[in-house]
Amino acid sequence: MSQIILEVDNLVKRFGGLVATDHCTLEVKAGEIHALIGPNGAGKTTLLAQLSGELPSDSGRILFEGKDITALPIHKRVAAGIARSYQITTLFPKLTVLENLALSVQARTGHSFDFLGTVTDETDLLDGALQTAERIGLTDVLNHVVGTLSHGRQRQLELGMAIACKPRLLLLDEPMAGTDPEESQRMGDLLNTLREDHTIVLVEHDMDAVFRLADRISVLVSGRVISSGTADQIRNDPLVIGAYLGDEESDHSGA
Amino acid sequence: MSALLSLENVTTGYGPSQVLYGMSFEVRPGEAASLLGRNGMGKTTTLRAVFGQLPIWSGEIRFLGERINGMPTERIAQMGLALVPEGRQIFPNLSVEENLVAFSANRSASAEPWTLERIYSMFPRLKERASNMGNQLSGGEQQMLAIGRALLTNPHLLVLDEATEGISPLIRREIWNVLGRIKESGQSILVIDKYLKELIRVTDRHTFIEKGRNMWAGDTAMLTDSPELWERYMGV
Amino acid sequence: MNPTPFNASASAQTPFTQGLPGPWTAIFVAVALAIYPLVMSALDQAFYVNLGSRVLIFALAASALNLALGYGGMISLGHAAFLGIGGYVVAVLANNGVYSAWLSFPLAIGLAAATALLIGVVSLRTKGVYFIMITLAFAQVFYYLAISLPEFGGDDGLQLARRSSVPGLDLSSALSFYFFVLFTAGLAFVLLYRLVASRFGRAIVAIRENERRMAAIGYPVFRLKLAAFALSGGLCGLAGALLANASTSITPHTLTWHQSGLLIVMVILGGSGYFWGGLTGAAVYLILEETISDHTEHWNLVLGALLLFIVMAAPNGVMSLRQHLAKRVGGARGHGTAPLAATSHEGEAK
Amino acid sequence: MSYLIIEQVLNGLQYGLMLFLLAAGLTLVFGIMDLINLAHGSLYMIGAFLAAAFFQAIGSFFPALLLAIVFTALIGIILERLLYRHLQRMSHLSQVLATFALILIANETIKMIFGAQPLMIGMPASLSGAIEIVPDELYYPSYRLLIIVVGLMVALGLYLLVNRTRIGMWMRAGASNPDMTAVMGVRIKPLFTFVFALGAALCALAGALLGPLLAVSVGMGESILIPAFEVIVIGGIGSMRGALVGSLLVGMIDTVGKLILTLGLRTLFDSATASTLGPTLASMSVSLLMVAVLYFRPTGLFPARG
Repeated sequence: MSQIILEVDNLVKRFGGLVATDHCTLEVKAGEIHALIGPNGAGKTTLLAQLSGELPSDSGRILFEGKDITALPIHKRVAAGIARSYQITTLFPKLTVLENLALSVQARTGHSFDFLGTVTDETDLLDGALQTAERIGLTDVLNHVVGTLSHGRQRQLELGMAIACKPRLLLLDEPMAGTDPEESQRMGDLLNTLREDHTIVLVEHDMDAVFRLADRISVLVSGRVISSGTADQIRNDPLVIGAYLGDEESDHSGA
Repeated sequence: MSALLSLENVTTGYGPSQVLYGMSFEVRPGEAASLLGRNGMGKTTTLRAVFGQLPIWSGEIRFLGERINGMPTERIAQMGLALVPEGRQIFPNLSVEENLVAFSANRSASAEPWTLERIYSMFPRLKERASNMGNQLSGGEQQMLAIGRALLTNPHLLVLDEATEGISPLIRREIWNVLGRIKESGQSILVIDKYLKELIRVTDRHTFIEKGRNMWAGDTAMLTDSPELWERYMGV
Repeated sequence: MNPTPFNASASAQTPFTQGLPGPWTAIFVAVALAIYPLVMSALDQAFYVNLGSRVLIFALAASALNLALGYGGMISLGHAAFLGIGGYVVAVLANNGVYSAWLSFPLAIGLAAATALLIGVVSLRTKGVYFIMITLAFAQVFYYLAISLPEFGGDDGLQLARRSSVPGLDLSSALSFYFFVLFTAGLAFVLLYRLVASRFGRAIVAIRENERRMAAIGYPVFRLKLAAFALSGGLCGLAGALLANASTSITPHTLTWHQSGLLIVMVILGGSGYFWGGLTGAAVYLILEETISDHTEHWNLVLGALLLFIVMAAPNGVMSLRQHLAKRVGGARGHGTAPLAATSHEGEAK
Repeated sequence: MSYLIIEQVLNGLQYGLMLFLLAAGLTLVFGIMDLINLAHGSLYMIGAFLAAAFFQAIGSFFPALLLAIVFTALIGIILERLLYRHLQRMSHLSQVLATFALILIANETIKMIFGAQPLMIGMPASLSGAIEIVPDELYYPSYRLLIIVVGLMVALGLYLLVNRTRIGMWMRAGASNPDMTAVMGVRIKPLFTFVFALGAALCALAGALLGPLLAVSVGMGESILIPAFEVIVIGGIGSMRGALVGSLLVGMIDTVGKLILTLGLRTLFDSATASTLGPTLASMSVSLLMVAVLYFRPTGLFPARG
């Protein structure tokens, strides 16, 4: 039916003796929200870093829209249409919201080696930044310095930084991390509105959010995908229950 | 007997911005207390104030009956207050065993102190990895190590800040079970967490905080009887 | 709210907008620098004209370093190498009978920039303390080269029989040399202004603020830093070429890490990451040195004490010295220890 | 010829171990307090001058050495209390500037007190002879052997201190996370003071031991500072093992390299040129070694921080 946008084929990453990603194989379909769950230390963050290009892979391949991107540096992957967000908010705290977003837009439109043009009169950056601000609901704080915003709002901007790159594939590392239930709900709604334009790979610990949002889920254990499928399939997969969820259904409570 | 730790009308904040607007609560000997509230309401700031990492603007903090406002962090710790911090903060360049023994002491002069053997028997995983460096552990193992490290100082009061944040459900349950056992051994505990359902299985008394103030306090029975409180202070 | 994010008049001063001069300031500075030597000449004070030339030369060198250190956050303890390379190019050419500035200056800039490019390729792979140390080590290599090769005159360095020749201009007089320096440095300042106000400049500052995020949103971080480092080295090479002309000599002392340290001192004195930082710092440093050396032979003691005071008086590190002073002078509120005191920026707007 | 090389290897060992005394303190202060101390060489200079002054006053080497160590450690403690404690939380740039300022102040002060002329320290008479290593072929000065023995003992002691004692664990814990170390109940400030005093004492030991071999002069700190920095960068900042390996590597390259380069260059140049070129090229190759190490391992040979 829908086409495969990202294909991970036998990917490996070793840290010394530790195999963090162990011949991992994964397919993500265009247009879906694909959640990546697994116990701590299963290698989710490592896999995400390999997909975004921050960590080189030892062997295996990553295909994006049919092209082999395994060896591409980060900035070329962003140009190809992949952007990521971080679990720990990674912004420019001294800059304003608009300046933060404009940086993302500038990366996409190029010209960063344009040494001599001044930026004061460039409306393309501004338009792109404003557009993104509107999508993530930060229009009321455009000129606020980011460091003064609440944690929840910084999480929104964290997402916005990736969206402003206009990627076709978004890699989100625990967008709900450290948010309270209300903020978490708002973030979930926001992710829902993004599915029209982006394919999303979502790493998340908040099981409620995962089961609510994800079209398909892959379970990662010890650097390998042990199961992929819809929320119902995953819930009932004995392999997954043993390795991760536990046998008590009530567990995905809390947040 | 009087309270182990008590806060009375504590106000503090960071630079010019105030976070706590009069926090009061107490932990009694032998009990497991909890501090509940949404993000940004001042839970971690309260802990920082207790551990002497923030200057207190007004109010009073007492530990073992002694006023500890303005005391340096290490003296408060030496009196027998131990922390399992948010983010675990394992020393990456010490081995697992060194992380445990480097700070071991009997600060509460316990007749039946926590020893390396007891910690290892509670967390066999740590024994297997005794010679690994702290940064070679998984998140769950680091959490166990952080708990063991704090217990080995034999504190009067063990404080756990978001001890199950970012831990997979299975390990989370294991940690709650261990906390239950620690409490049964007579150790006083103060827990900060947002996983309410699991938390109330272990703890006896609860304080909700909102906007830097304590808003409600009561025991577990009172809390389970009033679900509207959950809605109001936790948004669940 | 009307968003005007990239103007200095926007609600908050952010690292993108701080320290960028308005047109009137620039014109005022240019006019003042042009009038200064005329006044001094009229008063028959050639010494002060020469001092002015030296200030401008070191202003250029410090501003070049400011691009890498202040804007780019690359703490280089090896910029003396580029200064020295520029100077030695001019001196070696002169000793071989080549005096044409048209030849020696571009070569000085080019060689310094190329060296900076090479050093950058290696050292920008490292971070923090390691970067500081590796730039220092590279500079030492050039220092050892200069003192050991007979072609470079060893410990004594090289003498120039006369200054470089520029068609239609006689650089031998203090006044004409001053204007030559002013013109050259002025061009460099215009270039630097365009650099820091461009998309490139914003990218460099943003990399300083958060390198990881810049990579994640698609910037070729390494190449951008390398470009800034090479440009910085090239401009420092130009300063070196001028410096060799100013004193008609070059010694290995120009290549010492002491000299690299002094360049950093100038940047910090003037304001790291501020456009006029290099100029202010060089002026303050050289004028202080001249005045104090007149009274005591222990100038270094005074300088050391002054530096210590400055570092200690700026509680959030020297980067904030400017804001700190601005607040003190503005009579604004006493300093809190707020790590995120970003809300109190109104007081700084003009 | 081969004895000449053995002698130079011993000299390299001796120079390397003296570098280690400096590098050990530097790497501890660097690694544990996260502090760049450009003025570390100044403590070495101060130690040497104090040893010379005490030697002139009492005329006996070992008591002078001991006094110099004690007083330099005291100066270290005072500096740590007054200055470094505050610098520690500041940026690397501030640290570079402040310790650069300290160098200027120290040099100028020493010049004011002792004048610009180099001082001499007499060698203890009992050690002024040479020891026969290979009968009739190879003699080596006993004083230099003493330096080698002391260096090796200090290296062993430091290794045990850092890796086998509780204080060592605290030092490493404090290096990675001082706040958490305090929360665990460790008095972190006295610990840092101790580390700093230890570093200063090692500086003084090196300065005083080298006094009889070198001229004690202003600026001697800076000339040894750069190789000491190169050592800890090559070895990996904060790593005691790295400091030892780096020191020996740098000591050997500098000393043996000098000999080989000078001999090699004689085949190309006249001997005067070769003897000036050889030593500088050897110094240069140390810098280049550091560059090469950092190119392949950007955090040094034995990175300490996980």
